[in-house]
Amino acid sequence: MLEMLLSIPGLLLIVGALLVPVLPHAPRQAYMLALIGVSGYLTFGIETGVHTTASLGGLDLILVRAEAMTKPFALVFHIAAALNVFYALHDPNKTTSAAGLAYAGAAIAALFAGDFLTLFLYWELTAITSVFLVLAGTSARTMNAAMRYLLMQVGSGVVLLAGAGLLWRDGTGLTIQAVDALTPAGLCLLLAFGIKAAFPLVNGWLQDAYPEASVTGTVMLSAFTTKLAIYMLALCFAGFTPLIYIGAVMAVLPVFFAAVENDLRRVLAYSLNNQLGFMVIGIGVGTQLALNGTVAHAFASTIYQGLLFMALGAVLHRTGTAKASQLGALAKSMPLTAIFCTVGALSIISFPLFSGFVTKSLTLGAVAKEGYFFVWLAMVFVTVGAVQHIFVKAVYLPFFGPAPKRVKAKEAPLGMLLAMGAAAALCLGIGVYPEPLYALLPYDARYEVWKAGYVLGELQLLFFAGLGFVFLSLRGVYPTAMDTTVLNTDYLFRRTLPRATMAIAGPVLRVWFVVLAALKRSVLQMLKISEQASRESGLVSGIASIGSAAGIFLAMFALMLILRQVM
Amino acid sequence: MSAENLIYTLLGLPLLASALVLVFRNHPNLRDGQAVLLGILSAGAAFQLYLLPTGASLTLVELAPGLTLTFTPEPLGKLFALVAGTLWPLATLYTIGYMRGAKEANHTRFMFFYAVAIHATMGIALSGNLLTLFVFYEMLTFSTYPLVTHKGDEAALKAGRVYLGILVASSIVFLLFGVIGVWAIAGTLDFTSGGILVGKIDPFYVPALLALFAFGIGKAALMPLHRWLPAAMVAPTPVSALLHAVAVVKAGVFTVLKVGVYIFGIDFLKETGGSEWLVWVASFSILAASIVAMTKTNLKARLAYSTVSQLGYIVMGTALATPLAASGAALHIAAHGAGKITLFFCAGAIYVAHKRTDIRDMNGLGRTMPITYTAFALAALSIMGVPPLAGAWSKFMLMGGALDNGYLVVLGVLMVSSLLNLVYLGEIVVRGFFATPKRKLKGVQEAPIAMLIPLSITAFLSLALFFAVDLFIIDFGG
Amino acid sequence: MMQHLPVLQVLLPLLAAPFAALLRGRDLAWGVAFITTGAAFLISIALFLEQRALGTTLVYEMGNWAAPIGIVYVIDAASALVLPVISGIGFVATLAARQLVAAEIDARDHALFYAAWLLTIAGMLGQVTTGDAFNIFVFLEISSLSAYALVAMGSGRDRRALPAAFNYLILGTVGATFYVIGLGLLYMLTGTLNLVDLAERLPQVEETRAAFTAMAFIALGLFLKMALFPLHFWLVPAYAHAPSAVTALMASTATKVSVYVLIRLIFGVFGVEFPGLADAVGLLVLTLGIAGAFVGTLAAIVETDLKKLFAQSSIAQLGYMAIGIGAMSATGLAAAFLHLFNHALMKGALFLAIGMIAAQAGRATMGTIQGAGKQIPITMTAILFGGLALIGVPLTAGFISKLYLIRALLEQDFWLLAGLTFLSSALALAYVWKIIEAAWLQPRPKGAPKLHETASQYIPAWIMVIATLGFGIYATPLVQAAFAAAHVFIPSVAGAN
Amino acid sequence: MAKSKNPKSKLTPALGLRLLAAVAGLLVLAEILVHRHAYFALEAMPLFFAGFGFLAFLAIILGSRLVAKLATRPVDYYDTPEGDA
Repeated sequence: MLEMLLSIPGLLLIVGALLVPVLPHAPRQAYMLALIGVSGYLTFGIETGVHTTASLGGLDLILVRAEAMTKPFALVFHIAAALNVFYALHDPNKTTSAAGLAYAGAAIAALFAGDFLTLFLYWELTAITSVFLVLAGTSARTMNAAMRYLLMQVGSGVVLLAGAGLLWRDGTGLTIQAVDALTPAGLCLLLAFGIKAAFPLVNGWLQDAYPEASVTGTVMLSAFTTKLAIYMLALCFAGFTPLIYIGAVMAVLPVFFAAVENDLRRVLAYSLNNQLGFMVIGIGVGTQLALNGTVAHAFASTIYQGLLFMALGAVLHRTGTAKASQLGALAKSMPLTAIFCTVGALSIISFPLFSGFVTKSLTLGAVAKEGYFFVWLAMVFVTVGAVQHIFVKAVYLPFFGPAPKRVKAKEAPLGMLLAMGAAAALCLGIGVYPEPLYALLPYDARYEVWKAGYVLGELQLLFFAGLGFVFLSLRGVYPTAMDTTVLNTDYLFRRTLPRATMAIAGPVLRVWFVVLAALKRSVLQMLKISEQASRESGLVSGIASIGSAAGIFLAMFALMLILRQVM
Repeated sequence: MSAENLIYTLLGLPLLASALVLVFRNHPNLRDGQAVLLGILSAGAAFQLYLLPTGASLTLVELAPGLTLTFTPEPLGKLFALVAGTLWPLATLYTIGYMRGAKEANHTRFMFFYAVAIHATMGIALSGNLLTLFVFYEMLTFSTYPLVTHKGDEAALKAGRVYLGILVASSIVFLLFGVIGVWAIAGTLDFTSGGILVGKIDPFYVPALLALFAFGIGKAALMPLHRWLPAAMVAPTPVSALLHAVAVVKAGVFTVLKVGVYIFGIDFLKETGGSEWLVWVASFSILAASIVAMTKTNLKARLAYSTVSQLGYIVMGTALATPLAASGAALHIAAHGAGKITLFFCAGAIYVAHKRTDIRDMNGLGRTMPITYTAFALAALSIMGVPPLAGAWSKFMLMGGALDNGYLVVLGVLMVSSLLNLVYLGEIVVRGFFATPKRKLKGVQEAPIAMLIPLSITAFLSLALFFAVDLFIIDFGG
Repeated sequence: MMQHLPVLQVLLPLLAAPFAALLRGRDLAWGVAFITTGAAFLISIALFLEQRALGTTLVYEMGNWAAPIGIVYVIDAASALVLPVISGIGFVATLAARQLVAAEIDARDHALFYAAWLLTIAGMLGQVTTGDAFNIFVFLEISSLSAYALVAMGSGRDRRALPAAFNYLILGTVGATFYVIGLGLLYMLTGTLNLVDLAERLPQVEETRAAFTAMAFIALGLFLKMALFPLHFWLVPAYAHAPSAVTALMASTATKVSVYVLIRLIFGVFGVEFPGLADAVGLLVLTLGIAGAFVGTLAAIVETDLKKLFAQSSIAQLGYMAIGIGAMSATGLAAAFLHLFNHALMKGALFLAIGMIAAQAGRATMGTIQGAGKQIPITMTAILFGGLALIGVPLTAGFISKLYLIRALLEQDFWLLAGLTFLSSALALAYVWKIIEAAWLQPRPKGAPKLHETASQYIPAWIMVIATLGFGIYATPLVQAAFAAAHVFIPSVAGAN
Repeated sequence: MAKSKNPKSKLTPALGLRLLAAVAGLLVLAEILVHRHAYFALEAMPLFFAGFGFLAFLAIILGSRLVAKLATRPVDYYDTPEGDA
């Protein structure tokens, strides 16, 4: 039992999470950190290959199998899990802690799943554990948002299961490996991963649910689910060209939505979406360099995206709001947070010497190398978008911009600062010295980012984008954010689906009731007829006269003769 | 014990229990205690029988040449006997807690018919031919009627009418005709591996004959013959739990499955395509019942419609006519049994502890009743088919069966159904744990321990069944 | 002694009748009837067992005159099966009659009542045993005439008994006349009235129109006597207004004897191969049978008077026997025999139980029994079981007959007909349910008279109930006997049981 | 998007503005010294990144107005009676 617990990465965290709710606060945090430490230690030692198998229900399952790509993901998941513990030091919520730990465990275990059924198990487990994080939110809409979130997540799992079933029927087996996307099985798997990776049209849940979660919950959410989906896409669909365009769309579209959004955590959710788009593009390109780019980007973005969520979470925690329209000049009261947040923003806009720069450039380079001009252009465009909605809107204005009204805030709690500090250090560290990260990458393909021309281009892009902002704000046309509901693809099942269901169910029910009524009427009618007929004066049971009896006799006699002749 | 003796034991223990209930009617503790004790014995006997090799047979009487009352435990029947036998003592224990907690009257009568109903269920499970099955099927209907109308008020009697009316009418009008028809065609009614109709009936008539069974077995609650099931929810919760989540409805789908496997034969159904129409009817039943369930705010009504939907799975397993789907359907009898009884146990616990029946009034109750709600959540996940809970396996196997036959649409139906389950069951859990209650609830207020123990055990069974699945997969060949 | 049993079977009640008429004390008359019917029942059992043991036809030659000159009494597998039904019902009905008659009939008429009672039974037994076609007519008239009188005796309580009896008399006579006309034609053609002789000589003239006409007349006459739809209209009023004891006796036996005679003449004399038989009679009987089954059942569903309700149900049940006959096969005949037997049991149980209620309350309607389930549970349970048997629920006798009836139809690939037959029988659920609901699910209305039951009141009904259940649970010997009876008329095919 | 009357330079303090402009100017000048390796012809154009960054920013704001017009609804849009999923 214990051996099994230790041999399956992540299981330790999942099972260990069961103890979390019963521990008092301080030991609990230590206990969680210890678990993560042990798990990380055990996991990091796992070499590529199949390690643990099992047989259940007549199926051969591969419980543990590592790929070249597994290690970086496993590492960053552990890092994120540990950072989350620090970040939540102030938060005594047992449910969030336990769910977060199990969620991380499930995501880690899923990385090592060797077959689709095992994956399905953890896939659903991430869905169910993570919904607790959404539910930890306090707004009035939290519950409904959580249900919608869960529906999409479990829905993704169900589609995954269908894909697995189709693979099994085709005789290809359940092992996770490259899949032909243009088969029913492939399409199902693509959709399943696509939902969790927030592909266009199925991205609504992300912007819908993440900002509804609690301060700590959102941070935990941002790390695992989407990266797990990216990992699976990379394993199964590397080089599937349409992904490039899917990725481009999912990178570009959120830029505009983020520009209108007032809730800064939602802005971050959009930005998460376009970061994922970059990774999907990399998978679609599918060269070794592109895949390296995807993995590296996933690694770095998990950290800087987490950092941004942490920083704005800290703002929310201290000020009670994360609305752009209500924030400003926070750098005075929360200087450390402001610094860390700026590091995160510089990372995400891929400012040289920050992590985003050294990772995103790999993908960008791969795309350029393969000659996808418009995709490349889109990626550059999205970088400008990030300047707009992250650097300017989510970091510069709240922390350094004018205060719309007097905002009084204290610096973030120590745990948060520790977590943010560590994350910021990692961002900077990777940006300055990316070699260890590069060494972790699955392939040997390299891309030289430190070329003066390249750095110059990047700097020009960023600074002139900044000038764009200056230009607009001087002209007074830089838009002020306002509270609105921005329609997203969740409209499909918040509005379209119920309407469609009613449109179908209504007529069906009406027809059914008409049929029922008709049946009832005809039965009553029949009973009425038989009642009339069987009265004493009725047709069939009355005391017939002798004459009518004779008539019947004759008729029957004739009938017999006729039958004799005819038949 | 030999298999024959085990059959006698399994059939006899509930009868003995019912007799002792009458004997000890003035000693409540003795009366209830003996039922639990005999229930535990029956669980043991059922398990022992389950492990014995198949082949024993016990004939009571020969009605007419070739027409007997016979008990022949085969794997499927043994599984059902095991499900009923295991859940009986738990349900009895729960009943004691409920009846005392909710202060229901006529406890003795209730316990008496409860045990008789179990006897009938055992008879159905172990029956060796259709006639025996039919006899116990009817017996089950009549013995549960007093339980459904236990409250004796206007509403209960009205529901009782619907209950008895649909179940009796469907069985007399369709099922009995099917039974006689099969006998007239095949000359026997014995459950035989591979079916008894092969080569004896014009394939043209197979769909119609199957329809006689599918709609004749009203207990399977295939839409539109499902109305009795929600109606029966007026009964006290232990009745809903054991009988309408497990024994009665499972007897229905068990019969459908058994008829499909041992009367028609899987291969024969597949060859003739006689069950194709049933695939669509079952699909409709699965989805429509789920949608109706979403509109119900009474907890038991919602669970009832959920049962209707889940029964569709088992009928679907029969209709798909592949060994894998049939195995999945058989497994679902056990998996859904454990899950649904837990849900009903929880519904009863909520009622006893807080007198609430409307889901909208259950905000925040989960924090007050953590054990109950955790059990509920586990069971709900099992019903949804989420691993590592029992429901996942049966759903996998049904999906596999659908794929075997190329019914991609069925795959879709099963998927959508999972999501619908999530919506209407998930809401209850989420409300329980996370919504703010209208009135402040103070501290932990769980139901009596006699109710908590059974519901914890059944919830645990849902989990354990996932890992012990290999023991419960019945191989239907092919 | 043993070899005289066939004739004793008939003679005993026949001779006891005038004896009973002469006795003045009402208990004495009943005693004679009781002992006589008891003896007749024992004789019929003995005959049945002997016939089954020997497997051959027992022939009793009156005065040792051999057929065709003399009159013979014939006990074959068919008559051996029907005799115990009549004598058995007669016996149990007599047992019940003591109370019923005391309640419903003026004490001065009791002796005459029992005389007519015994004559009816004797007449019916005679029709079954005799081997002579004209003799059948004689016994038919004996039983019918006494039956008219018995029905009319209901007038003391219910004036409508008189027109019912009159109607019954006229129509019954018309039926008998048809029968005797057919017989005359046959005698003209063949010069004999002995059944065996007739069967031997008919093939020579079977192509003639006269032979067919003879058959048509005989069949029509017997259709009326067996109350086949649409010639059933005499039955409901006659049964409904007759004294309860009479209803119980007649409903279980009178029409059954006619079914038996029909089978004996059509299949035993003309034979299945008779030209036009399958078309003219078979098809007609099938159609009318199924029509009757529906009409009777539907009428029963809407009926509120229990006697009428079950009289209507009888029309449906006779429809099933007709369907068995119409199937023109050994299984069909066996099903008809089975149902003849079983229906007698269940209707006996029902009418005896209802009679007890009617005797107390004056009438037995849905209103009378409303909420009665708690007051007279044993009697109502008897009605419940009788009803279940009518529906054909397994473990009751009705199931067995339904089983073979459907099988007979499916053997001939009459799927639709089988479905309709089954549907109509399942519809019986509606009227049985109506009774269950009234008796058990509704409260006793305020001010309704209190009903009571004693062992002597419900024992006769329960004897029949137990028989119904017994022959439902262990029917193998009965099924074998029924097939033996059927094979008298349609020889066994290899492989059929 | 209501235009506020007096935000003009409020969003960007004067010092920061000057700094930004200075760095931007330096970056333009650096273009003369540094050779930029390009994969695409357009990319090779002088000051491509500078121009693209500036214009893209304007385009995003422009595009966001379109989004604001088409896809925004009142805050309580989903809470109106038609109900949630």
